[in-house]
Amino acid sequence: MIYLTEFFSAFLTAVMMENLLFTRAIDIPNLYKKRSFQQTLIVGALLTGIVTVSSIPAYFLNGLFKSHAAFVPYMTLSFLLLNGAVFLGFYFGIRRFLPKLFSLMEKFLPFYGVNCVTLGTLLIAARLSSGTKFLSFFGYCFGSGVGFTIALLIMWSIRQKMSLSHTPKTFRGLPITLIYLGIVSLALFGLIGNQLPA
Amino acid sequence: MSFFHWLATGSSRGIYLEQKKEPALSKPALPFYSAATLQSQPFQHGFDITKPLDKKQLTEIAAMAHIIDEHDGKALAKKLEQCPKKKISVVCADAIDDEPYVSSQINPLLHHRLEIVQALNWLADAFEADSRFIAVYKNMSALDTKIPSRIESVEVRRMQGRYPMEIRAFHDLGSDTLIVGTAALLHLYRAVTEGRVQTTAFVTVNGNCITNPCNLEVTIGTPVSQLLERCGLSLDPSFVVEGGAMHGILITDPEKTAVRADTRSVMAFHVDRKEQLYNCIGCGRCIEACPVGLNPQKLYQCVTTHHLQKAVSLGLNHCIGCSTCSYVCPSRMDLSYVISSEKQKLSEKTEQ
Amino acid sequence: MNLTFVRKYNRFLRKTDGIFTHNPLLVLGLALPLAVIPSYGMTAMVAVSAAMLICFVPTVFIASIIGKRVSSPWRVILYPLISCLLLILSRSVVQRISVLIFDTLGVYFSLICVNSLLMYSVEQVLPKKPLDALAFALRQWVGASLVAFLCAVIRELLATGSLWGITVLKDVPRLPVAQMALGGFILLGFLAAFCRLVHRIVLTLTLRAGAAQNENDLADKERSETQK
Amino acid sequence: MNSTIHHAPYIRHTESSRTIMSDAAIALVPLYFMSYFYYGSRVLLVGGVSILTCLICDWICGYLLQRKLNLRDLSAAVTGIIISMMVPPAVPLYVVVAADLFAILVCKAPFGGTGKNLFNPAAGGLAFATICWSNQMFLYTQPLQRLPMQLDETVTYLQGPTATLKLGGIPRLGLTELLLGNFPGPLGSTFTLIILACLIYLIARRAIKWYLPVSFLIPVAMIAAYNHPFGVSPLESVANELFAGSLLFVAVYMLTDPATTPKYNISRILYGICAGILTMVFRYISPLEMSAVFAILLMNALAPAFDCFCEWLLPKMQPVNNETALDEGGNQQ
Repeated sequence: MIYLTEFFSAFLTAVMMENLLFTRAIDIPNLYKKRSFQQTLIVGALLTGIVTVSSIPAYFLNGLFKSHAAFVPYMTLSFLLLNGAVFLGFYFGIRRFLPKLFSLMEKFLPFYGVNCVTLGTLLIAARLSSGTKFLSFFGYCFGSGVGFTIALLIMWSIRQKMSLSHTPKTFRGLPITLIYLGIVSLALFGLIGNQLPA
Repeated sequence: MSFFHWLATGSSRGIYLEQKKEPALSKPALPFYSAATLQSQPFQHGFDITKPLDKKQLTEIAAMAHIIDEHDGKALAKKLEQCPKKKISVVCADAIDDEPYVSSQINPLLHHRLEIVQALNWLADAFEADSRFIAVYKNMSALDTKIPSRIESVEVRRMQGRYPMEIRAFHDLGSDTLIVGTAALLHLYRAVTEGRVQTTAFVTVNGNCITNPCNLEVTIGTPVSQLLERCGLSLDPSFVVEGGAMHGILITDPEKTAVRADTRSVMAFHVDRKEQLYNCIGCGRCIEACPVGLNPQKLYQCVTTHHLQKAVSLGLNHCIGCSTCSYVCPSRMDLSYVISSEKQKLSEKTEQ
Repeated sequence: MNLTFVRKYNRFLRKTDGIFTHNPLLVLGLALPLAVIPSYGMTAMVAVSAAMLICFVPTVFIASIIGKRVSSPWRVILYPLISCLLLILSRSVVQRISVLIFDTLGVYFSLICVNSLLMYSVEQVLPKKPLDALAFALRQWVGASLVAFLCAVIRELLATGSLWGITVLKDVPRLPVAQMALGGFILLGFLAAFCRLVHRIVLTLTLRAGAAQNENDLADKERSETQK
Repeated sequence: MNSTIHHAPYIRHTESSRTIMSDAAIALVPLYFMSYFYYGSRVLLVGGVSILTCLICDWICGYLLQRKLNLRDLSAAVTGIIISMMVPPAVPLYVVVAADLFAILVCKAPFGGTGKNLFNPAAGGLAFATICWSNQMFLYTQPLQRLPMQLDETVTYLQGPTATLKLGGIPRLGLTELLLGNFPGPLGSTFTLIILACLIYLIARRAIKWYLPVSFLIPVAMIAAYNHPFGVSPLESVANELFAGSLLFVAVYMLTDPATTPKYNISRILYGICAGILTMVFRYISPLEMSAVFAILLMNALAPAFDCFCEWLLPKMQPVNNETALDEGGNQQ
C-alpha cells in the first residue's frame, strides 16, 4: 500500500504542483500550432509514452550517477542518448505497427520525440530528493507526461473560445497566448505558495 | 424538443412576448374610406341566399368580389378552387395575432361576430367539413374585452404557444384543414349579402409614437403617411414598420408605400437608443429564448469571425429567423439579422 | 516618411532579419523555457546566453554543412547530441561567471541543448549555405539574448531592485512575483504585444507614404497633360 | 427618419446590459453598509479607491481598444467592488490598487474588453495580490472597532478563522457569529445572511442561475463533512468551511460572472462541481488560506472545454428526435 501512496504523491506533485508547462515553462517545438482535440491527445499520449518508457532505464542510470559524483556533467548526455534510443524505438514501432497513425503525423513525429519535455522530465526527476525510490521516480515521470497533456488540453480549450472572439490586433496570436499562459500559471502558483521551484 | 435538449441548453421553444395590444383591440375598427370604396358599385351574383350555397357558387362570388385572404395573401377564390382536390375535414378561422401591438385579425372578430360566424358556417357546410372552429391566441394579458369561448355554436379555440407560434400552430393542424382569415370571412359575408367588392383591409396602426393607436378599415391603396396622420404622431418616428413589430419590413418612404390587402399593421416607433456600444457579455439569455434550441451567441461569433463551417455544424440552417434572440439580447445586438443574412448568403452560394 | 526612406528601412530590416522582424522569442515564441525562467536575474541570463552562443551557433553551422544527408528521425537526435557535447565544454566558461550558477539554474542549463529554437533553426538552415547559416544563427542568437536580457533587467529591478546582485533601487516596493514563471510569461506577452504594435505603426506609416507617393505621381501626370 | 439602419426586431426587451450591471452592483452595495457598521469609514476609502482605479483603467483601455469611449459601461465597477470586498479592512492601499491594475490591464483588456475576457478579472487581481503580498492579505482586524483612516500603530492585526482551519485547528465560532460575520475576516465577504439575501435577489432578477452556486457549494460541503477534524461534528465543520471565510462570497459573485462561465445548463453544473472539488483540493494542498480564487481561475480556463463537451454530447443524446428537430426546423422555413 505504501508503494501506491509513494507513486501517487509523486504523480500528483508532477501533475498539479510542478506542472511542466505552467510552473516550469517547458515547451515542445510547435506548441502554438492549431490542433484538434484528437491530435492534442495523440501528441500528449506520445510524449507520456516516451517519458514513461525512458524513465525505467533512466532510474538505474540515475543510481549510477548518484554514486559517482564525477560523472554529473555527462548526465545530460546519457539521458539524451537514452531518450533518443527510446524515441527511435517508438518511431520505428509506430511505422511498423500503426501505419495509419504514422502517416497522419509523419512530419511532426520527430519533433515530439526528443525535446525539452522528455529530457527535462528525466533531469528534474533525477534531481528530485525522493528520486532514490523507483516508484516515485516512475510516478513523477508519468505524472509530468500526463500533466503536460492536461496543459495542452487547457490550451486547446482556451483556443476554442479565443478563436471566436475579436481580440485586439496587437494582442492576437502569440502575445495573448503568453498572457493566458501567465494567468493559468498564476492560478497554479496558488498551490505552491510563493517559494521558487528550481 | 427532447427533455434532454431543454436540460442541456435550457431553451424552451421560445418565450412569451408581452402583447401590448390593448388600446387598439377593444375599440371597433374605424372606417377610413377613400373615394374608391365609396363609389364602388355593388354587383349582382344572382344566387338566392335562402338555400345553402354550394362550393361552386361560393368560389364564383369570391372571384367576383376579388376577396384576398390576409392569412396567407392568396386570392380566396383560387384557394377555394384548389380545395375540392383533397377532402377538407376542418375549417378554421384564423384570428391569431401573436405579434405584439398587432390586433388586425382579432378586432373584426370581436366587433362583427355574427357576420364572420355566418360566413364560416356557409363555408363549412359547402365543404361538408366535420368540425369548424375559430383560432385565437391564448397568451394575451391585460385585455379590456373578454374573449368569448363560444360564438353561437362555433367553438373559439384558445391556441396556446410561445412567440413564433402562428406558423407552428397551423403546422400542427395538419394538411386537410382550410384556414381562412377573419377579415376575408367578413368580406365574403358582405359579398354574399350586399354584393360588395372587397376594397378595404383591416390595419392596426400602433407604436410608441402614435397618439391614439387603433384599428382602421382602410381602402386598399391609401398611402401609409395618411394613415399615420389619421392616428396622429406625438413624436418624430425613428422608423415606420409594416407587418408586425418583430418581423415587419422597414418603410423608407411612407408617402409612396400603399396599403395592400394583406398588410396587417403599420407601426411607428421612436427609439432613443444611442449608438449602442456594448458587446456581448455572454449572459446566455438568447440561448434560452431560441425556439429551435440553437446557440445564437456562438453562431453570431462564428459568423462575425468567418468560421462558416463551424456555424453550419452548430445548426445555422435550422434558424427559422424568428428574431427572438435579438429581442431578448440585453446588449441590443442584431443577432438574428446577422445570422439570417448569413444563412441567405450560404443558401444562395449552395444553389449556384 | 517618403519612399526612399522606406526602401532603406526595409533593406535594414532584411539585413537584421532575426533581431527585429522575426525575433525568435517575441514573434515565433521559441525557446520559452530559456526566456521565462532563467531571466529572473542578469547573472543567470548572461550565463545562459553565453552557453547558447557556445553550443547553439556551432550546431546550426554544422547542421547546414551536414544538410540533408541525415534522415529526419536521426537528425533529431544528432544535433542535440552535438550541442550537448558543446554544452559540456561551455560548463567551464559559465563556471567563471558566478560560482553558484549551476544550482540556481538547475535543469534549465542542460535544457539549452534541446530547446525549440535549436530545432527550428536546424530545420530552417538545411537549404542554406554554411555562411548564410552562420549569419542566420548569429542573428537568431543576438535577437534572443537581447530580448532575454531586457526581460532579465526588468524582472530583477522589479523583484529585488538590484542589478547583477548590486541593489540599485532601495525604497521602491518589491514585487516578488516578477521573478516567478508567471511574471516571465506576462512580461514576455506584453513585450511581444509592444513589438507587434511597433511593427503595425511602421506598416501604416509605410502604407501612408506609399499612398502619398501615388498622389504625387497622379498630380505630376495631370500637370504634364495640362501643359501639353 | 434618421440614417442608422434598424434591423428585424423593431422592439427590444426592456432589460439592457446596463440593468444587468446595475443588478450586480445593487447586489454588492448592502455589503458595504454592513462592513461600514463593523470597520468604520476606512472601508469606504478602500472601496472608493478600488472602484475608481478600475473604472478609470477600464475607460482608458476601452478607448485604446475600440476608439469609442463608453462611459456607461460599469462592469469594471463591479470588478472593483468585488476586489475591495475580499481584501482585509486594514490593507495598505497600494495592494488594492495593484490588484485592480492587474485585474483590468492583464485579465480584461488584452482579451478584448467587457464581454470577451476569458478569466474573471476580480479573481485574477486577487490571486495576484495574494501571491505578491500574502502576509498583508491575511492580517485581519477585530470587527466593531473603528478603524482610523490612516493606518497607525493602534491597529491590532489578528489571524482569521481560516488560518486556524488551515492549521487543522477548530475555530470555536458559534452559528450566529458565523452568520453575522462577527469574526476577523476580509472586508465584506463574511456576512453570510446578507450574501444569501443578495443571492435570492440576483436569482429573482434572472442575473444568475441558481444551480451554479448550489452545484459549487454541494461538493465543498460534502468533502468538508467527510473529513471533518476529530473533535468536530460534520455539520459544524461544514459550517466552518463555508461561512468562516469568503467561500460563500466567491460562490455567489465570482463564480457566476456571465462572461466567464459556460453557457449550457449541463456544462454549468459540471463547471460548478469541478470548481467545488478543485477548491477543496487547493484548500488542503496549498499553504495559502484563500484558495477558492485560484480554483476559479483554473476552472475559467476549462469552461470552454465544458461547452464543447456539451455541444459534442447534444446530437449524440437525442438520435430519435433528431429528425423531428431537423424537419421541424426544416419545413417551417
